[in-house]
Amino acid sequence: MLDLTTQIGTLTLKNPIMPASGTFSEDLAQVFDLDILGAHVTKTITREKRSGNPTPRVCEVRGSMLNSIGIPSKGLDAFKTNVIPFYKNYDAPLIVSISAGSADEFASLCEDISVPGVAAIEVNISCPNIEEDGKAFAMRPSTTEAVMRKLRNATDLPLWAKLTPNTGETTEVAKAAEEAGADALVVSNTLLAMAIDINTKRPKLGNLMGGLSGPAFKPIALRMAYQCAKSVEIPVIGCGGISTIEDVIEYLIAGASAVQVGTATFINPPIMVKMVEGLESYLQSQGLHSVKQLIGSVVDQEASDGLVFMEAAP
Amino acid sequence: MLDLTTQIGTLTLKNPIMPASGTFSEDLAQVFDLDILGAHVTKTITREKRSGNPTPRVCEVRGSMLNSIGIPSKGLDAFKTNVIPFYKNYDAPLIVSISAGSADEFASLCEDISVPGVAAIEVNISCPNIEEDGKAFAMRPSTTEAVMRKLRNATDLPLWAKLTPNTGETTEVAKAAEEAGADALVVSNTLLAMAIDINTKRPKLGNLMGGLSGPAFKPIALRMAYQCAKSVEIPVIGCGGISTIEDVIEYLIAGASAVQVGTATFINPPIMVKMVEGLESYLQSQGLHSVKQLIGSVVDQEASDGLVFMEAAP
Amino acid sequence: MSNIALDTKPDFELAKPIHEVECTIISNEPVNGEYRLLVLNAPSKILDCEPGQFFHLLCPVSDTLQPYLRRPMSIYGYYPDKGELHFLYKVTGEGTSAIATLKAGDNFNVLGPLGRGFDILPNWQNLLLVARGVGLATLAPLALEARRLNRKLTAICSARSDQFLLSLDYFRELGATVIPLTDEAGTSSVENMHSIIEGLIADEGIDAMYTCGSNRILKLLQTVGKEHNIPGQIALEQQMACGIGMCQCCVRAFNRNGAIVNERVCREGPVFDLQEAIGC
Amino acid sequence: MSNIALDTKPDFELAKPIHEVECTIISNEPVNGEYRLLVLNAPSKILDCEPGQFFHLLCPVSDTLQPYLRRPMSIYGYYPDKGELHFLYKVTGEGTSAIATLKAGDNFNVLGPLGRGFDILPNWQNLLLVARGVGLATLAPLALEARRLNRKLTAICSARSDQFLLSLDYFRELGATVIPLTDEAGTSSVENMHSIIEGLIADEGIDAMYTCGSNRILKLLQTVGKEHNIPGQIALEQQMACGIGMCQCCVRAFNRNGAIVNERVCREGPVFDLQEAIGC
Ligand SMILES: Cc1cc2nc3c(=O)[nH]c(=O)nc-3n(C[C@H](O)[C@H](O)[C@H](O)COP(=O)(O)OP(=O)(O)OC[C@H]3O[C@@H](n4cnc5c(N)ncnc54)[C@H](O)[C@@H]3O)c2cc1C
Ligand SMILES: Cc1cc2nc3c(=O)[nH]c(=O)nc-3n(C[C@H](O)[C@H](O)[C@H](O)COP(=O)(O)OP(=O)(O)OC[C@H]3O[C@@H](n4cnc5c(N)ncnc54)[C@H](O)[C@@H]3O)c2cc1C
Ligand SMILES: Cc1cc2nc3c(=O)[nH]c(=O)nc-3n(C[C@H](O)[C@H](O)[C@H](O)COP(=O)(O)O)c2cc1C
Ligand SMILES: Cc1cc2nc3c(=O)[nH]c(=O)nc-3n(C[C@H](O)[C@H](O)[C@H](O)COP(=O)(O)O)c2cc1C
Ligand code: FES
Ligand code: FES
Repeated sequence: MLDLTTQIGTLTLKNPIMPASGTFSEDLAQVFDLDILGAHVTKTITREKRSGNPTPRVCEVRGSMLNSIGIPSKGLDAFKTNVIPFYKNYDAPLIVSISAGSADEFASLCEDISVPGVAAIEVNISCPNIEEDGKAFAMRPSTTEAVMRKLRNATDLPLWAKLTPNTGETTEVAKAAEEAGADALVVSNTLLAMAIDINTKRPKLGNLMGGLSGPAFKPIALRMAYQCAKSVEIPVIGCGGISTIEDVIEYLIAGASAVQVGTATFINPPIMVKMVEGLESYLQSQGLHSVKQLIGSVVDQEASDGLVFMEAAP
Repeated sequence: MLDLTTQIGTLTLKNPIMPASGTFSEDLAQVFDLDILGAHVTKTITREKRSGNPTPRVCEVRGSMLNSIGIPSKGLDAFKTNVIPFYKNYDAPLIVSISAGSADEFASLCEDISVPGVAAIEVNISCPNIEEDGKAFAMRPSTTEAVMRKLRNATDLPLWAKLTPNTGETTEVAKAAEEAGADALVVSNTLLAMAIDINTKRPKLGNLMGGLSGPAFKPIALRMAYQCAKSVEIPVIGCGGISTIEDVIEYLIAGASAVQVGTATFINPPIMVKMVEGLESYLQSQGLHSVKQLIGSVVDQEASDGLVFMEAAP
Repeated sequence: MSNIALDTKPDFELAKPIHEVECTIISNEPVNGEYRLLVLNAPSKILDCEPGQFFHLLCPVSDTLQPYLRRPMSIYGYYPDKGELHFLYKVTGEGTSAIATLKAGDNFNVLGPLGRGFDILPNWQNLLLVARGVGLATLAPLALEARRLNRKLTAICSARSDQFLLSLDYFRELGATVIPLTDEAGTSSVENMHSIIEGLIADEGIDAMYTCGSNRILKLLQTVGKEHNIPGQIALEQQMACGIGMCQCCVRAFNRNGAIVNERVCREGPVFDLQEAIGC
Repeated sequence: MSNIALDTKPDFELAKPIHEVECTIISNEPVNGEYRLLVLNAPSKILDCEPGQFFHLLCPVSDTLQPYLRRPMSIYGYYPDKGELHFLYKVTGEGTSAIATLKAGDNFNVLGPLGRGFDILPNWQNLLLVARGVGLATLAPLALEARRLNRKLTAICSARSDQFLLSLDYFRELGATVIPLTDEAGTSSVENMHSIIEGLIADEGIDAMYTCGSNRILKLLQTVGKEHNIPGQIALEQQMACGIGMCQCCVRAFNRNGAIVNERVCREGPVFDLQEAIGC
C-alpha cells in the first residue's frame, strides 16, 4: 500500500497537496471533489470588512504573473457564518489564513477564529506591520518573534507561519518563528515586483507594485524552503511556482513536508488532482512506499554545511 | 538629430546600452564591433588568482537560468597586462568590476585598479563580506555604507555600486551607498535561488545555490530599479532580465538612466546591437528626440508616495 | 480532463460543474479586417451554456508569443446538436495573437462554461439589444435564445463603418429587427441612438434592454431605463486570472441600494443589472 | 543577423567572426533508434569550419517544451559547396527533444562556428580515431579532412550493438579503415581495444590519436600515448551557457606542467591535448 500521508505537527494530512491562500475558494468545488486535497487553505481574512486594492490587480509577466489583490475581506463574522460551515462538509482539515496590521489585533483575531471546524491557523505575517515602518512582520527576526509569541498565546490550534521572500534573513526569520512556537512554516508568500506598460507608461498594477508568483518564482521559493528545512525542526510547507508533479517532488526532496499550489490552479484548475495522482505513480515507479521517504532526500552532502547560510556570491 | 546619450555622473555614454559584468568579454568582439556599446563592463576581478566554484556552474530553470560561477579571476596583474590594453582600442569607456572579502582589501584593490584606461569602477558589493557573517555587503545599509566610504577614499574615479536583490532593505541600502559617495547604482545582481535534479536528487549547481538571472528576474529587478530611482539623486543603471528593446524602454521609463544586459547575450549574442537600433527607431516612432525624455517618465502620480517604501501586502 | 466526478459532496450553490477540456479546432478564419471566428469541436458536457456566459481559454505558446494567463472570451455560439462552440474575437495583444495562430485540427484547452448569463424573464416579450463592435459577440447568443423562447428582438448595432458591422445577417436570420448605425454614415451618435430607442418604446414598447461594452451606451440606456422604468442588463469585462471566483482580481464597483459594492465579474457576472453598473 | 561588419577594430586573437544566423531545415530524420541527422541549408559564411568545432543551437519553444539556453552540438558535416551543415544528435532531454520536432522548411537559429578544432600536423601521416556512440558525430569531419590532406586514417568504432554503429559507411567511403567493436559481440572491452591498437602501432605505426567522450578510452589512449610517445587530442563536453567564452561556466580541469588549470571548453576547447585531459 502506498502511503501518501504527511505529518504537519499534530495534523496528519492524507496527502501533501493543498492550495495556497488566496488562490482557492469554495468555487473550486465546481471543478473537482475538494476532498481529494490534503487540506483546505482559505484566502487571508481580516477582522473588518476591507475592499482590497485598486484594479488592475493582476498582470502577466514572462511565464508568470504579478498580483496586488490586497486583502479584500468580508470580515470575521461573515467568514464564520458562511465559509466555515461550507468546509464542514469535507473531511480535509480547514486551515484559516489571517492577517492584521498590529501584533495585538493579530492575536485577538487569532483567538476569535479558534473555533470548531478550524484545524489550524496560517498566519500571514508577510503583510505590512503598520505599527512599525510598514515592513512586513516576516521581514525581520525581531518582529517575527514578537508577533508569533502573541499569536502563540492566543490559540491552542496549530500555528503555521507564512514567511515572505522580501528579506535577506530567511533562516533567521525561520528560526525566530520556530522559537516563538510556530508549528510549521509556509515558504513562501510572493516576491515584490513590478511591470510597466510602455505604451501608457503606467504601472500595470493599480497598486504600482505587486507580488510575483508562478513558475518564474519557483527557484527562489525552493531555495528558501531548502534553507528553512535545514535550519528548523518544525515542518516546512513549500509554496511558490509549483505547477507540475515534478515541482512537487523537487520541493519534497528539498525538505518540504507538504506543498501549497497557487497560481498553477489559475492556469489549470484541476492540477492538484493530477498532482495527487502523479505523486502516487511516481512513488510506484521509484519503488517507494511512502511520501516520507522522499522528504528531505536531497543529496547535498558536505556542501550544505558551509553554504546554506551564506548568501552565495554571484 | 536623435540624441541617444545618457549621463552617468561625469561620464557621458553615447547610448544607454552596456553589458552586465560576467556576461561579457573580449570574445564578443568576434560577434560585433564593441564600439556600438555605451560602455564596456568587465567580469568582476579580485586581486588574487581564484578558480571559481565547482561545476556544474549553470542550469536552466523555466525561461531563465541560475549560475554559481563564483569569481574565477586571473588576478590584478594579468588583468592590467592583458585586458586593459585590449579595451584601449575602443572609444567606449571601460568600467572595471571588482570584489573582495573585506572592506580594506576592497579599498586597496580599488586604488590599484585606478589606472589610465579605466573610466569607472563598478564595485560588486553583492559578494559575501567574509569578515562579518558572510552576508553580502549590500544586504545591509550599515555594511554598504562602511565599505563604500573606504572605496570612496581609495579612488577619484567614478564609483558604481552594484546592489543585491537578496535584501529587504533595497531603498535603505541605495541611500547608504549614495550617502557614502557612490556616483551611480547598478540595480541589480542576481537573486539567490536553487534547482534540484529529481532523478539524481542532487542540486543542479555544484555550489547548491546560485543566482537567478534572465527574463524571470525582470519584474523583481525592475521593481528595485524603480524604488532606487525614487529614493536617490544619483543615476540608476537598470540590470536584470533585459532581453528586448521593450525591456530597455520599460527600465528607462521606470527611472533608469542606462541599462546593463546580461543573460540575453548568451541566448542572442548580437542583441545589444539590435537594442541600440531599436531604441533609435522607438524614439523616432514616438516623436522623441532624446533618451533623456524617456528616463523616469513613469506615470505613477500620487500612488508612488505612500507605496514605494512600504513592502506591499500580497 | 476534469472528468473528475462530483460525487455526493455539497452542491456549491447548486451550480453546474465547470470543465477543463481539450477541444479540436474546426476553423479559425478572419471575418473581416478586425475579427476572427473560432469554431471548436467540443464535447456536449461543456455545451450546456447560457447566453452571456464565457470560457477561459489557454493560449498556445511559441517562440515569439508566450501568453501565460488564460483569456476570457464570451460564447458567440453553442450548438450541442453539432457539438460546436464558437467564439468571435478581435486580435488585440499577445493572447489573442496566439489564438489567431491556431489551425484546423489543433488542440485547444478551454475552461467553462463560466459566469452568470443574461436573464429573459417570462414577462419580457419585447427585447432590445444595443451593441457596438465586438460587443455583438457577447450578445449574439441572446438572439438565439430569444427566438427559442419566442420573444421579439430588436438589435441596434453600431460600428465604425459597414464593414465592421458583424453578425447582422445572423441576427436577421434569427428573426430580429436590425438597425445598423455607423460612424461613417454619421448615424451612430448617442443622440440619434436615443431618438431611435424612444421611437421603439413609443411604437411597440420595450420590456428589457441588453448591452455590453461601451460606456456611452451604458449611460444612455441607464437614462432611458430610469425614465421609462425598463429593466436591463449589461455584460462587463475586467482582467481575469482564475475566471472561476478564487483570486478576486476581476472585481468592479457597483451601485447597490446607495452603497458601492465590489463584485467579481467572473462569478457574480459578467452579466449585471444595468442600473447598478458604473461606467469607467 | 550578425552581419554586423567587423571593421578596422583590433582582431581579437585574429579570430574569425562568429555568426548568429537563421538557417532552414532541409531534413531532420531518425538515423536509428537513438540518433537523428539534422540537415540545414546554411549561408556559406558559417561554413568555413574546422573538424571538432561546434555550433550553439537555439531550440524552438512550444506548449510542452521550453528550453531556454542554447545547446552545443558538434559539426557532423559542413559542405560549403552544397551550402549544407549537418548535425548528428541523440535525444536526451528538453532541448534535443525540441530540436527533434523541427520539420523541413522550419527556421532554425544557430551560432557559430565555435571553439578550436582538431589539429592535423604536417608530419602526422597515420591517424587513429577511436570513438564510442555519438562521439562519432564529433570525429566524422576529421575523416573528411584527413582525406583532403591525403592522410591514412584508421577508425575504431565502438557501440552497444551493430545497430548503433554509426557512420561506418561514411568512414569507409572516405577511405578509412574501419574496425567495428560491439558490446554484443564482446569485442569492445578495453583489453581488446588495447591489443588492437598495439597491433596497429606495431604494424604500420600511428602518428596521432583522436578521441572524444568515453573515460575508459581516454585512459587507454593516455597510456598508449605515453608508452609509445604518440601525441593525441580529445574533444570534451561541458555544460554551456554562452558558448563563446564570456560566462566561464564550461570550464574543466587539465593537467599542465604538473599544475591543475581550468580551461573553457567552448573557447580553449572543445579539442584539448590528450595527455592534459583529466577523466571524470
Ligand atoms: C467576460 C469577458 C468576455 C469577453 N468576450 C470577448 C469576446 O467575445 N471577443 C473578444 O474579442 N474579446 C472579448 N473579451 C476581451 C478579451 O478577453 C481580451 O481582448 C483579451 O483578453 C485580450 O488579450 P490579449 O492578450 O490579446 O491582449 P493584451 O492587452 O496583451 O492582454 C493583457 C492582459 O490583459 C487582459 N485583457 C486585455 N483586454 C481585456 C479585456 N477587454 N477584458 C478582460 N481582460 C483583458 C488579458 O486577458 C491579459 O491578461 C472578453 C472579456 C471578458 C472579461
Ligand atoms: C562541444 C559539444 C559538442 C557536442 N556535440 C554533440 C553531438 O554532436 N551530438 C549530440 O547528440 N550531443 C552532443 N553534445 C551534447 C549535447 O550538447 C547535449 O546532449 C545536449 O545539450 C542535451 O540537451 P537536452 O536539453 O536535450 O538535455 P538535458 O539533460 O535536459 O539538458 C540540460 C542542460 O544540460 C546541458 N547538457 C546536458 N548534457 C550535456 C552534455 N553532454 N554536454 C554539454 N551540455 C550538456 C544542456 O545543454 C542543458 O543546458 C555536445 C556537447 C558539447 C559541449
Ligand atoms: C491572486 C493571489 C492572491 C493571493 N492572496 C494571498 C493571501 O490572501 N494570503 C496569503 O498568505 N498569500 C496570498 N497569495 C500568495 C499565495 O498564497 C502563494 O504564496 C504565492 O502565490 C506563491 O505560490 P504560487 O507561485 O504557487 O502561486 C496570493 C497569491 C495570488 C497569486
Ligand atoms: C554567468 C553569470 C556571471 C555573472 N558574473 C558576475 C560578476 O562577476 N559580477 C557581477 O557583479 N555580476 C555578475 N553577474 C550578474 C550580472 O551582471 C547581472 O547582474 C545579472 O545576471 C542580472 O542581469 P540579467 O538578467 O540581464 O542577466 C553574472 C551573471 C551571470 C548570468
Ligand atoms: S478572475 Fe479570479 S475571481 Fe474573477
Ligand atoms: S559557455 Fe560561456 S565561457 Fe564557455
